[in-house]
Amino acid sequence: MKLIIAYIKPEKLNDVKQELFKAEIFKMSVTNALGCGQQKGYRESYRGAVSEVNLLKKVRLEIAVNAEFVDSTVDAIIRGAHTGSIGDGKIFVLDLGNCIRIRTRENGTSAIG
Amino acid sequence: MKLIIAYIKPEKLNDVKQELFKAEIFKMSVTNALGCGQQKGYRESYRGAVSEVNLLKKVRLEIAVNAEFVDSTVDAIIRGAHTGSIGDGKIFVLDLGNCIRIRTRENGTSAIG
Amino acid sequence: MKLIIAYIKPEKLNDVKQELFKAEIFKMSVTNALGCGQQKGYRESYRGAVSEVNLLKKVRLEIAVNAEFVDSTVDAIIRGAHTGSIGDGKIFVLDLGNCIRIRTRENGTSAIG
Amino acid sequence: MLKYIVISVSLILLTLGYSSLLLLAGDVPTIESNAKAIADGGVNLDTVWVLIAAVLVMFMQPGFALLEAGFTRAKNSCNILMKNLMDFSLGSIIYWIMGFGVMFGAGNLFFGTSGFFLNDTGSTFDSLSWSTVPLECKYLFQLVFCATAATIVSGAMAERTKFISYLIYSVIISAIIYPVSGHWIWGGGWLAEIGMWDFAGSTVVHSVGGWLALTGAIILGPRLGKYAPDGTPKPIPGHSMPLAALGVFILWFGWFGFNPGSTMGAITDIAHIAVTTNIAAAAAAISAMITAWILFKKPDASMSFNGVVAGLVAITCPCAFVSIGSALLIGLVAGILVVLSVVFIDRVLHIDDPVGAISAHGVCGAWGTFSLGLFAQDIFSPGTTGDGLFFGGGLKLLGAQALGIISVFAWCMITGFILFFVIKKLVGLRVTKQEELRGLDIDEHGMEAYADFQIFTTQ
Amino acid sequence: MLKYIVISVSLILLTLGYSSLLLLAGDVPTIESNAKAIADGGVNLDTVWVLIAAVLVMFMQPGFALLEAGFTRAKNSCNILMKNLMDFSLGSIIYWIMGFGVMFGAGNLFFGTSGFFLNDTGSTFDSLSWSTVPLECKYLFQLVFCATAATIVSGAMAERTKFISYLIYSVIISAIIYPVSGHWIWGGGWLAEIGMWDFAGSTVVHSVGGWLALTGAIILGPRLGKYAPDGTPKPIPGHSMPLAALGVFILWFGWFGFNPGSTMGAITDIAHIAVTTNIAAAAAAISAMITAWILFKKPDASMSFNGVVAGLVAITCPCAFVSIGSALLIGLVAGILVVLSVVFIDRVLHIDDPVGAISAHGVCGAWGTFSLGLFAQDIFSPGTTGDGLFFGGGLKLLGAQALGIISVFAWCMITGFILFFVIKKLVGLRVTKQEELRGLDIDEHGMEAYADFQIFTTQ
Amino acid sequence: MLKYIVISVSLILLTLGYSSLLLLAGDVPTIESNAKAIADGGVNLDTVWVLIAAVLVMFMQPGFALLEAGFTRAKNSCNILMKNLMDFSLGSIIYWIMGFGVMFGAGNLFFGTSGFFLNDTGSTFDSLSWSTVPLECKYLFQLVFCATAATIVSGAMAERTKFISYLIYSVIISAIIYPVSGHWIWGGGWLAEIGMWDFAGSTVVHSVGGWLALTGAIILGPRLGKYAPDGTPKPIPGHSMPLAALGVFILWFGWFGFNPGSTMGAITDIAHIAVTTNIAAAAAAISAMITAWILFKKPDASMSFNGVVAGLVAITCPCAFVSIGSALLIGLVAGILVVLSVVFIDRVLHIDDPVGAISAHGVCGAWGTFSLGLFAQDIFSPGTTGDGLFFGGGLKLLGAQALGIISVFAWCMITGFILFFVIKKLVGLRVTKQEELRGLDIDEHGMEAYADFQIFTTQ
Ligand SMILES: Nc1ncnc2c1ncn2[C@@H]1O[C@H](COP(=O)(O)OP(=O)(O)O)[C@@H](O)[C@H]1O
Ligand SMILES: Nc1ncnc2c1ncn2[C@@H]1O[C@H](COP(=O)(O)OP(=O)(O)O)[C@@H](O)[C@H]1O
Ligand SMILES: Nc1ncnc2c1ncn2[C@@H]1O[C@H](COP(=O)(O)OP(=O)(O)O)[C@@H](O)[C@H]1O
Repeated sequence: MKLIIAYIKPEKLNDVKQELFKAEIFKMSVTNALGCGQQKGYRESYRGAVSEVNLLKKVRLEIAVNAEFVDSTVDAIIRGAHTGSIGDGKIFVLDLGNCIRIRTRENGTSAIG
Repeated sequence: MKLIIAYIKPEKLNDVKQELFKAEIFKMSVTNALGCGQQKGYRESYRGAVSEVNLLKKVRLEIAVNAEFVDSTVDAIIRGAHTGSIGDGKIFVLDLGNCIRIRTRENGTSAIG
Repeated sequence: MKLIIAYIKPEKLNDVKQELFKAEIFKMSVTNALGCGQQKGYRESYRGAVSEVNLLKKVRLEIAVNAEFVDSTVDAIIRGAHTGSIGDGKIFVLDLGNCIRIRTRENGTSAIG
Repeated sequence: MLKYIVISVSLILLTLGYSSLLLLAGDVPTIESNAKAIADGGVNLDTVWVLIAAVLVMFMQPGFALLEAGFTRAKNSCNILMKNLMDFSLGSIIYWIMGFGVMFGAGNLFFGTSGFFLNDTGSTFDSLSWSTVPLECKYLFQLVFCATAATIVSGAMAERTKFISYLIYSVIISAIIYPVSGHWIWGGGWLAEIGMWDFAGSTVVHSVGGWLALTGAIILGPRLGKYAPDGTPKPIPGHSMPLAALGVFILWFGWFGFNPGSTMGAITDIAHIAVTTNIAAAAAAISAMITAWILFKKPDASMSFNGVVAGLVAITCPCAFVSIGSALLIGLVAGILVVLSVVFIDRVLHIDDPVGAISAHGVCGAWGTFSLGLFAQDIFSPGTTGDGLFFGGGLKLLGAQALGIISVFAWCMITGFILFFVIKKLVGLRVTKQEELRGLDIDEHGMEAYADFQIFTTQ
Repeated sequence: MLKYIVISVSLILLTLGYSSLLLLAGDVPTIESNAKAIADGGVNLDTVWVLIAAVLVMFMQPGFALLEAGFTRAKNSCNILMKNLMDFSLGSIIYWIMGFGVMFGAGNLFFGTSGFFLNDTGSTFDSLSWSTVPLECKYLFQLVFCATAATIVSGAMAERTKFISYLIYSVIISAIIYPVSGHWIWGGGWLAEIGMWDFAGSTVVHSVGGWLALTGAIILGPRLGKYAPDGTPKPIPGHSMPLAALGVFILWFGWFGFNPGSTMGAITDIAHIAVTTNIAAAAAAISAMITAWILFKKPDASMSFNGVVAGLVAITCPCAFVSIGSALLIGLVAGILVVLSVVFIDRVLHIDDPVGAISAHGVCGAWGTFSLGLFAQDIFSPGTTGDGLFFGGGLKLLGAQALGIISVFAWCMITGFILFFVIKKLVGLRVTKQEELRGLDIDEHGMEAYADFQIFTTQ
Repeated sequence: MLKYIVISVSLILLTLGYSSLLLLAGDVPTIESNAKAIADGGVNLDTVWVLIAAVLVMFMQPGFALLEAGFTRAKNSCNILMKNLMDFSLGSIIYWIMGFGVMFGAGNLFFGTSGFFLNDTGSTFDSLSWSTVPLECKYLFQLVFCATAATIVSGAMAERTKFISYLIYSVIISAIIYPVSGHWIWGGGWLAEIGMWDFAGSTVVHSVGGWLALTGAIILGPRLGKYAPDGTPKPIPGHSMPLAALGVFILWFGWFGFNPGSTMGAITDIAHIAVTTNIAAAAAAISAMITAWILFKKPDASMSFNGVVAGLVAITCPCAFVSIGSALLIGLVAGILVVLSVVFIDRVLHIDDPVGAISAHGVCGAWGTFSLGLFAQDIFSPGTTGDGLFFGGGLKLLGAQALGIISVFAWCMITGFILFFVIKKLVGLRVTKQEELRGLDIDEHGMEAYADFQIFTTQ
């Protein structure tokens, strides 16, 4: 089992969700995040005092999948989030030791889906 | 050391916290998340335009524990979060390579608690 | 590759960012979190009803780095976040299986930076 | 707009108060024409004043809406706003059709039986003939009072009441419950006969709202999670103190229409009334803050906001009949009372009133009405209330006031329980547990109040 | 402050209405001096009333600002607030320089050609001579009407219009577009000649704003993500229903200046006008809610808010000429109409109007103007409109109203398209895609509206 | 309510202005009775006007509260709201007990020594005898001015001042500091003697607030994180521009009571005053926006909001004495000045004023007072200020104005420093570092302003 973490542009969330659904990935968790990467930030000024904003709004996806789904999940995310411009985001893949469904106490690969 | 990630229903946060405290787990981190799973969403309409909301409000817990505490932690979460209905949530367990306490620079298993 | 997760005091975010920049770590992701640890919470009362608030505001950093950067990253975080008082926070280090840059589909160690 | 008046200007001038202008232009003024013009000018001025006062009171609607929205959770904001909007909208129509007639129309000592649809057959509205303003102006001014009473209830029943049930309640209070007890005191009914006084409606308006809120909150039961299994009250903090504060300031502002406007004429007394009103609110804000500070160790903002309302409610009855110093004392007591009452209702009675409506309007309305019996001084409005107990007037006035308080309390408790019980049986009063958890906005209105924000719903 | 009047008090008293006071003090009053004092007192009262009414209407500016801000996304809030602030600020100056002269100054049947900078050479402002108040009072009252028309457009063009382009638009509407059609109806122009009536501006003010909003929204195109590739409208929820609700209540409050104040004098008719205004708003709120309930299965709050505005807009033209019952009907229809119109414009025409301005102001303004031809009754303002179709007056009035509606529609569509087209060519009308995604606040103003909050920008 | 008047109606009518009504009903009117009735009607009208104006000014309290709350961080919102509520509440009582007497009571050239508790022994309030309204009306109108001065300070000292210390400050300013300098100019004191004019209080009210804010901000020191170690100012963005914008619009609205109401009588001059007030605000909003646009490359919303306030503050002194064109210029300058002043105070002086109170009220108050010496024209209020420098009146008026500005500045700086120094020594002025980081809401009031939202506290 793997845990996939992806940072994408907020406005791409819907597209990514569609692609994931098409790839039959229906489970995921989403949080808001601020990201710092190659993408340049912008200057904000308030009452004449200036600050460089380099933490840009991103959406963070967390998706636990069985190992055989990793590639299709990653592909789906890329299909949905890719624009080719800086700031498109990153995907991280981690090993997932166990997964437990609270409702049924099932665990392991059958609990993921 | 293990890192436990749990998604639960927001209104269960207090119960889960109580159960964790009873199980002598006092340290945790909480974030808001939106989750998509077996639980059906709902329809929202605004000025006549309809959307399916399938990202439901969830609370995400992150708890780092020494290996011997994993089971009791998982049990405590289940005790607090279980209602038996769809949407109760998931628990993920990952291997944790290291843990460092910023205040003292201690690391490893002694830094976790 | 490693995934570093750090919980720090919110007001220390800027200092930590500076230190990371100095250590030439330019990429990171930030989320808001609530944390429960050794730091004592406070009592809030609203219209006479009292509650103990023990979830305190924290900032969560997620930084993916190549293995050789782990130490310098951890050091930088500690330099920025350390005050010596309770509540300074924790750093967790996980193994990172893979990393993919959405824009270019590069993966592995070259995608991290 | 313009042409209308270009044509009709002479007509209007002739009939509505500027006869003098025309006269100057052509006819020769006489003593009689002058006297007529003066009287007409007086009516115009009265109309302007009462209309402006009515508009200020109307503006109390968003005051209540914001206060209630601010004191409740973000997930129920659309719902509470809609309730406040709809009780005023429904009330405007129902009170025109029926409520105004029941309250002020000729009838018996218990209710009016004529004057529906503002239909005036000459002596129908004798109970209001002391004011010179047009009937429609009287209706508007009284309507906004009715709407105030109606809207108070939504706060105490917030976060768990079904929307449709609230609409039904709203119609009944504007059509019957409020007008009937209003008739007793202001429409020439039996309490007026007995010598009870309520200048601008501590009892007529606020206690009625407060006591109905009490019955509603009792029948509904507390919000999920409000009381621990052992009965300890848990805080369910309101989601926006700035909105609540703005609501309170708007109420304070609107009350300068509520109390001084109740003269229903432009007389210089309005200055005294405005000053007593203001100082009572100020005093109550301070005393509520101090009481909260002593009880909870911190100056709770929400309690100070309630304090303002409590002071305003209390001074509403006596504002025209008491000195500035007395007003200050009445306010001070109201501020203490409202905090103690909120705590008592919450901790001892375990009745869940999210915004403190029962305490601020019910309890402090009663206190204000009672206080007149203590602090009234004949000099302020010679030949009306007479002196109160503290100024040598004995117990007569106090007795009448007490009787009024009790009768209205009984009327509201009985009709309130019947009303909410019937609604409960017919359509249900409370949303389901799932709806309450997710928030009424999504389930009752299909939308969210703060779509771009992340809202906590851990309680 | 004080000394000024200590010195000049007698002067003022002599010239401005308290001659009687002085007379009492020394001179012997005469019939003539009394008649003069009465007339002066009347002017003072008129001035007080019209000034207060103007101030209430001015307060509609934050009403619109909040409604529009609440109905749009948090990332564009500074921008919409600035647009609302600036159209009023620019309008105040431009309307003084030029707009007021074009609208009310002596000229021809199509526009005024004199009276710039309030320069009055005696008969310049004959079109407003029916009101006794000082010229500056007339200017202020008319200015706030102009600003209302101007500000309507910002809502329909929200979340994608360049700030600088909006400022240019703002100047042109206050200087030319609004004053010209206003002249036709209120400034002694050709529509007034023909017998069209618009008491407080359903057409003069609201339709003008609404139709310009229509042209703007068409030329701009919809917001990114508003329509799926197949044309299905997607919801883009507004970010704050409490702010929107407060905005609506403020508008309702301000409308008590808008309509009753359009008498431009303190006459008792203001009571009737206030009541018709209020009941139409109430009825429309209810009927909009019910219509939405039927169509979408839930009582959408935002539609009820639009309902209030729709009812107010509709009654603005006929408020002085129809009965309370007719006002209720006019409101009911407006509430239904606004919901249907919003849905039609969104689903069928695919024109993106984030706040419903076209429906509420354009469509319901037209309906209100038309309704006068149906519901007018001579008795309310004898010698003005005459009776409408439903009261036996035939089609004459209805025809004039229809002509007025169509002419103003045509005028606004033509000038609107030209104006926005020219702006588009000269400076561009729409922000870039990247700016729209990130929000206009950051890119146009360099700041955020809610710095301490986390805002979703997933759409 | 009703019965009171049913009984006393004839009494009231007789004494308060409708003698004519009674006369018509029975007695035969005479020239004298008419003259009396006219005078009484005039007093009634004056009372209505001044009361409404006072109520509008009272509503400026939430205007300031929202502006200050919006310009500061969410974690300190309860605190700033409570400060605004409490300074008005405490002020209402203290000004009744003492402040009004010190300011307007008979005394010497420096302060009043009588008239405490509104105790009037006949000639106590001769300094206000030029207005016909009842004493309580005068008190209320002056009270809301005092509260305005008091509340200005909370903004500049926001986010770091101890609550209890603020309450103490509040009492002292309402009891002594404001009334004393007020006495100099409005209470028959030495500056009035010298020929200084301040129609509605640019100096009396606003500069006093601004300069006290200056002393407070200096003694307190900047907020944590406001200045980098090298002195570079860092932005600490306000948490809600919509609340701030609403606050500004409310202030603009309320200012129509502030300036026109300062006639303290219903005269037609109020129209001119309202127009100069409005155009100055509009011009300043625009010039502040442009100045910010040039300096920061973007039209900063918060600066435009400050611009409105700056324009209003500046025109407050000269509003009755200058032409519309002059008012526009005065506003234009104020808008530029406020932006430059904010930047100067922040970047050069390193004084941390979160809301720009020192610049908007102190600096622009001084500018407005000074501008009268330049732009005054005798024709607007014959026999008062005379002509200013630009209209051939020479330096006399300008000199008096300058002296007034400087004296009041000195008075406020001295008393302000003493006051805040004493408070600092006695109870402390500033919260601890930990409290400041966590927010004053939690530590001072034990609650949060936005319980359902996630608030950033990274600065
Ligand atoms: N090494 C990293 N650790 C944590 N988050 C990262 C890392 N690299 C990128 N991110 C996240 O991904 C987002 C996009 O990164 P960026 O470098 O701008 O994308 P791209 O590589 O497509 O140009 C960042 O804003 C950040 O949230
Ligand atoms: N595979 C997964 N990856 C990431 N998050 C998941 C996954 N499965 C479930 N979740 C999270 O857990 C929540 C509950 O899942 P759900 O399937 O509704 O629960 P249950 O299994 O109890 O019916 C989801 O809303 C989502 O946030
Ligand atoms: N075992 C853990 N699991 C998850 N989060 C933790 C754990 N321990 C600490 N944290 C996070 O780190 C924060 C700081 O912890 P705390 O014990 O107060 O710090 P310190 O060790 O410096 O006193 C907590 O608020 C929490 O968010």
